[in-house]
Amino acid sequence: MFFGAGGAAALLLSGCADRQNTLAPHSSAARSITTLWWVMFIGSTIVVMVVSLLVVLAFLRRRGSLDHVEARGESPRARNAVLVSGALVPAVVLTILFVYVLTSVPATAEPKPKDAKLTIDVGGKQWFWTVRYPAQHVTTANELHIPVGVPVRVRVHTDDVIHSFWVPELNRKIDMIPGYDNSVLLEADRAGVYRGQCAEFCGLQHANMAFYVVAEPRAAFGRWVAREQRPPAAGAPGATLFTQVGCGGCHTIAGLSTGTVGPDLTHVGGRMTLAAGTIPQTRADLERWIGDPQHIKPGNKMPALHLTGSQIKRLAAYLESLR
Amino acid sequence: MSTVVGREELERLELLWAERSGLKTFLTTCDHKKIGTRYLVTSFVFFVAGGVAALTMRTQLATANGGIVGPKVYNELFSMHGVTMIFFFVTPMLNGFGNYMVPLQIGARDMAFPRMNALSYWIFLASGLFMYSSFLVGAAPDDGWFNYTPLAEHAFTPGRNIDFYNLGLLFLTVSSTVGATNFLVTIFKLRAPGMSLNRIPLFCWGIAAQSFSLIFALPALSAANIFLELERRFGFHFFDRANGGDALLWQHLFWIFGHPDVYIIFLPAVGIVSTIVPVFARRSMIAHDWLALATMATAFIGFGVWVHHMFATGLSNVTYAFYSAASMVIVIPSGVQIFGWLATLLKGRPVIRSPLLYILGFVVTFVIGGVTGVMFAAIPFDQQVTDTYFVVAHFHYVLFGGAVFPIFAAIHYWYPKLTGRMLDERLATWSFWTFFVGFNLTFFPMHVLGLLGEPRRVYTYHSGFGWGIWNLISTIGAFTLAAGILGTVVNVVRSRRAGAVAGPDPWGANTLEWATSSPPPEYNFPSIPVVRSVDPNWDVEDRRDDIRRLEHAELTLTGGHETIGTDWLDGNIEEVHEGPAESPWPLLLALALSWFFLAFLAGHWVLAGIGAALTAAAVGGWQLKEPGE
Amino acid sequence: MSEQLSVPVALQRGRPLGWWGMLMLVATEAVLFGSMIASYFYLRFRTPQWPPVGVPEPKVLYPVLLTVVLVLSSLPAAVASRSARRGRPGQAAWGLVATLALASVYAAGTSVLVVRAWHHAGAQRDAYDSLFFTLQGAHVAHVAVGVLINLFLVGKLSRGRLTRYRANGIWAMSLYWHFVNVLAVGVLLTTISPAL
Amino acid sequence: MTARTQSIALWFGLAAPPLAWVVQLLAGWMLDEARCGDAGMRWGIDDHLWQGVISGCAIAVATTGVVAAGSMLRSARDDARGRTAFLARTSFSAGVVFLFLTILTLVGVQTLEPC
Repeated sequence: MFFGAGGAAALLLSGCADRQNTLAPHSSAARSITTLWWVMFIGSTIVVMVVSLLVVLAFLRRRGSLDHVEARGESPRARNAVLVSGALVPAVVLTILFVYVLTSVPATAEPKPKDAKLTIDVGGKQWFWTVRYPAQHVTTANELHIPVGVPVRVRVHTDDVIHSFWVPELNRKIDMIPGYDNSVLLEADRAGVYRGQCAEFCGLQHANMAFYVVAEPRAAFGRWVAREQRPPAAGAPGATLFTQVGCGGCHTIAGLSTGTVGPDLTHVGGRMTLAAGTIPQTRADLERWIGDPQHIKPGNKMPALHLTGSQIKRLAAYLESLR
Repeated sequence: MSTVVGREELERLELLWAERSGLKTFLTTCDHKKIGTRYLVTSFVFFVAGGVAALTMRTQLATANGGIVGPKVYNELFSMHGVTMIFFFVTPMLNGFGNYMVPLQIGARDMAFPRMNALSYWIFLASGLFMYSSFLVGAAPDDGWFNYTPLAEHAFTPGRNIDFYNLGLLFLTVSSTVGATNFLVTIFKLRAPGMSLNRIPLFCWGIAAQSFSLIFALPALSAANIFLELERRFGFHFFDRANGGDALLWQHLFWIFGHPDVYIIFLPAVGIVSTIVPVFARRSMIAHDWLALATMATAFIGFGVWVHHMFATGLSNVTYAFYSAASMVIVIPSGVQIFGWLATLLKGRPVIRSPLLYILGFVVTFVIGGVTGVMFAAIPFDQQVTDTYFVVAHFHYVLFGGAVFPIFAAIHYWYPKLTGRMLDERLATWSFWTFFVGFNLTFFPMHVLGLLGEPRRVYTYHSGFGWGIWNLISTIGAFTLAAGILGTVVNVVRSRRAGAVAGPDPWGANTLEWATSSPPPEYNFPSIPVVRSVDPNWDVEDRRDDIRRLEHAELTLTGGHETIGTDWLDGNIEEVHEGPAESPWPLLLALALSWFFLAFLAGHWVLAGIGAALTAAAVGGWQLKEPGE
Repeated sequence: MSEQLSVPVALQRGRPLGWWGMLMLVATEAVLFGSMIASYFYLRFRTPQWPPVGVPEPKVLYPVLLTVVLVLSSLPAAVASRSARRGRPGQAAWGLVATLALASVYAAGTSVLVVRAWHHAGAQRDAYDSLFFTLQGAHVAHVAVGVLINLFLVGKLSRGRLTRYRANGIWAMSLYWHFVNVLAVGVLLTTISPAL
Repeated sequence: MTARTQSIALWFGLAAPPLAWVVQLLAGWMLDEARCGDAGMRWGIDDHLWQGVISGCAIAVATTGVVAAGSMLRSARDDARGRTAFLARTSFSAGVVFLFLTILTLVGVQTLEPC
């Protein structure tokens, strides 16, 4: 009875607030998992109902007394009923479920290089994501753009501990383990923004290690790639301050600095969020972040540089200009 | 005891076995009943500690962007919540019931190795304090209870946190292994005459299956802990990819222990359910033989399913097929057990009392946990919802539902035997319903949170995902659950004096512990009972024979701390075993080991060497006093 | 079927409880070493070059000879156990001393080999070395514990009578000893496997 | 069946099916791990064939175990305390479950693709 109520609530929710909702699939792979879920959910509800009914029946039986023993020894008929209902029926049901599961595994299996038109390398670092498009020579962070309806092979690796790349609405999660080149297929069947989050505990800021997958029509994707390939204008006002204050030691901006401790900032202005989905892309948040990153994301590797108000404002303006 | 011979035998037994109360006896006793009670009390204290950690986390997560504790403290809280509940509460609590009840249920006077029994307790206490002392130095384990590498390596967790974890678990493993050995030898060698294999009580089958799993699962954890400690402290390489190691080696070694461990937690609880159901159904257990088989089969298959914890690591699908099939088939033994209990209740005349309430709550809760367990055997669905709150919901339904419900049933069922007093039924019923509602309010919403994509082990979350409402309900549920538990604690404390006098057999039960007084004397049975069925206490004429045997001084074993040894298959008498009464060596050995582990943790190798020498000396001292023959 | 239970029936002696307890310890240690040896082969399958480049093949001759010596020590251990059970303290003592001697030879020889290998290149270089030293170190530790138990039993025998309790002790020790020897063969085959 | 062969049949019936499954699991997993690992040993024999051989043997051994336990079901009525009948019943039931498990594993392993 509890299960039914919960299920109904989940149904209700599959419609709205579908930010990371496994019940609102937007790809064939995610749909096959959601279908598998609903099949198993219905079967489970039946089993729970049957057992709950039997428990209620036990409640309603005529009560015995503690000083009288009803019956001793085995009751062969009841024992056979137990073996049939407890072993035979589950065995049959499980065999059917197992075969159904086996047929649904290929839909979410790791893609072969040949069956994807676009490959993206996503790297996990303690507590953000490096994103590289090898064929297009594009390097960015915390955001993936993919063309709608095109099978994209996301190759994952980690530069430190185990993370897990997971976009609930597009496909299953895949762990990023040192020495294993795992990959997962993303193929969004309609344009939209899909949020993903690290799903393997990876330390202090595991909770703030999110990323976005922007599925857009082919033309828009092409424009995005072109924009990402264009190096930023040299000699912009904040650039010297950027290197002078030491940001260049950790961050890469094409043509200006080559630091790799932090994410690539070449086109940080064009990203939807900052600090791996922790804060939105607004001037105020960017200034707050540059001023005291440890307050927003305690334990992350970016120190507070004790800059003056004006330095922070000039840096923020410069970074926002890097579209 | 009308006859003179009977009274003399009792006085002689009293003289041989009675223990004065006092500090000396407290520190040196090897009586399985005193040690069992201590296990129960100490592990309940750890339960409260783990519960406080849980309530803090639930309060933090009640709303989005909760800021009560920072990430460092939160990571320590959830790691220690897991370690405490699994290693220091549920297994020791079930061992506490096992320690107290196994010798009584098989008609023995004590465990096979009484001093090792005391050693198990002292090392359990010492390792618990060792692990919790990490909080004092602000370095509690903070990489989760399964502590994956490379995060757990020195490079990413440089403090002493994980050394506390490794050494604390190695320390506790000594206690668990010694305890498991003790249980197995006791159950298979010290049964009452006539108790052949098919007449072993189902609770003892649960403890035997648990001990079998402990013996064969713990060493995998010890190997992992030894490797990780060598890697962290001395620069060895086992898990780091750059030097020929492999991060998944830790996951394999850990989960080869990890999954059998969850059956180690579940099987004695199943034994408790199989003990309580026949008593309150007023009928022998239906399909008793198959329930005993189901307990052992669950333990055995439990060793072949561990990779279902690693479905998302990108291994070969053929490998996953092996473990997915085994994870599906392990449902069959549980299915037989559930329908066995239900059939027994439906064929009998149930008497609804507080122990049975918790059992019925267990059945409903465990079935929900069981069906979600089957879902995790389905590879693609597991890859979608593993490491989310859906798995948190699942394992609380099968571990809290599967073990803590039976533990509370056992508290209500065996309290009269331990204290001689009855618990207050009205308060117990109120506590149960608060407990049951609180449990479901806490953990059922987590299914929805998992489906809505909330990863586990996040110290905070943003608003806008639809997670807020379910987290709030879960937190309210957590406090309701705590209230239910508090109700039972009040009941237990108050009934020590206020409870009605229970007498030897308030429930009219079928197992041997109800054939002696409550609480039983140190020698348990005036004369060793002779068993001729699987429900010995319902064989009234046999129990009268026991009294007649006492009056003829047969099987009263008044030659010392003696108990009967029988062959493991048919229960024919083999020999009389002489056991030690009191001994200081268990405590001294535990202290020596504590010295060794603390020195090792602190890195004082010379002190650690001395500790090792002291341990060897204590083992030597253990053997000095030999039973005169 | 009323079974007639003669009480107390003639006591047939099964194995002592201590022997069953030792069997459990042997099972636990077997799984511990099994896990370590499985880890050795697991990592070996995962790396193409085993042993890694620049690491010499493991020496075979001396380890094999030493293991043969240790395996031979099972004979006097068995003799000690049987004669202890038959109540002949003299033979039991000699059996224990012979076991002790052979074990000491093995322990000394292996320790020298391990220490020399350590100086050559420590365990910190690669997983291959780490596994080698962990396996060898753990096994030599188990042999040392066996030697200590032996010394303790010989000390007891020399001072007092051969009571049934002490006979059981020797019986349980011989079980542990046979296990340590089986372990020696397992560890040997694992550590020299790259050279086979 | 003499008492001696009865006892052998009983213990074989109890031990064979579980051990057959353990061997199937370990051998099959090691084969797959070796084949997919970096040091993937290529023997040139198709994997489904090797897995089929391993699983086939396991199923055969498990079946003989179930038959042995089954043969003991009827003839184990005589002992007073019912211990032998208990062992026969439980060995047979366990054997059937483990046989089912080895078959299910074979189905799974043959259906899915390695690496």
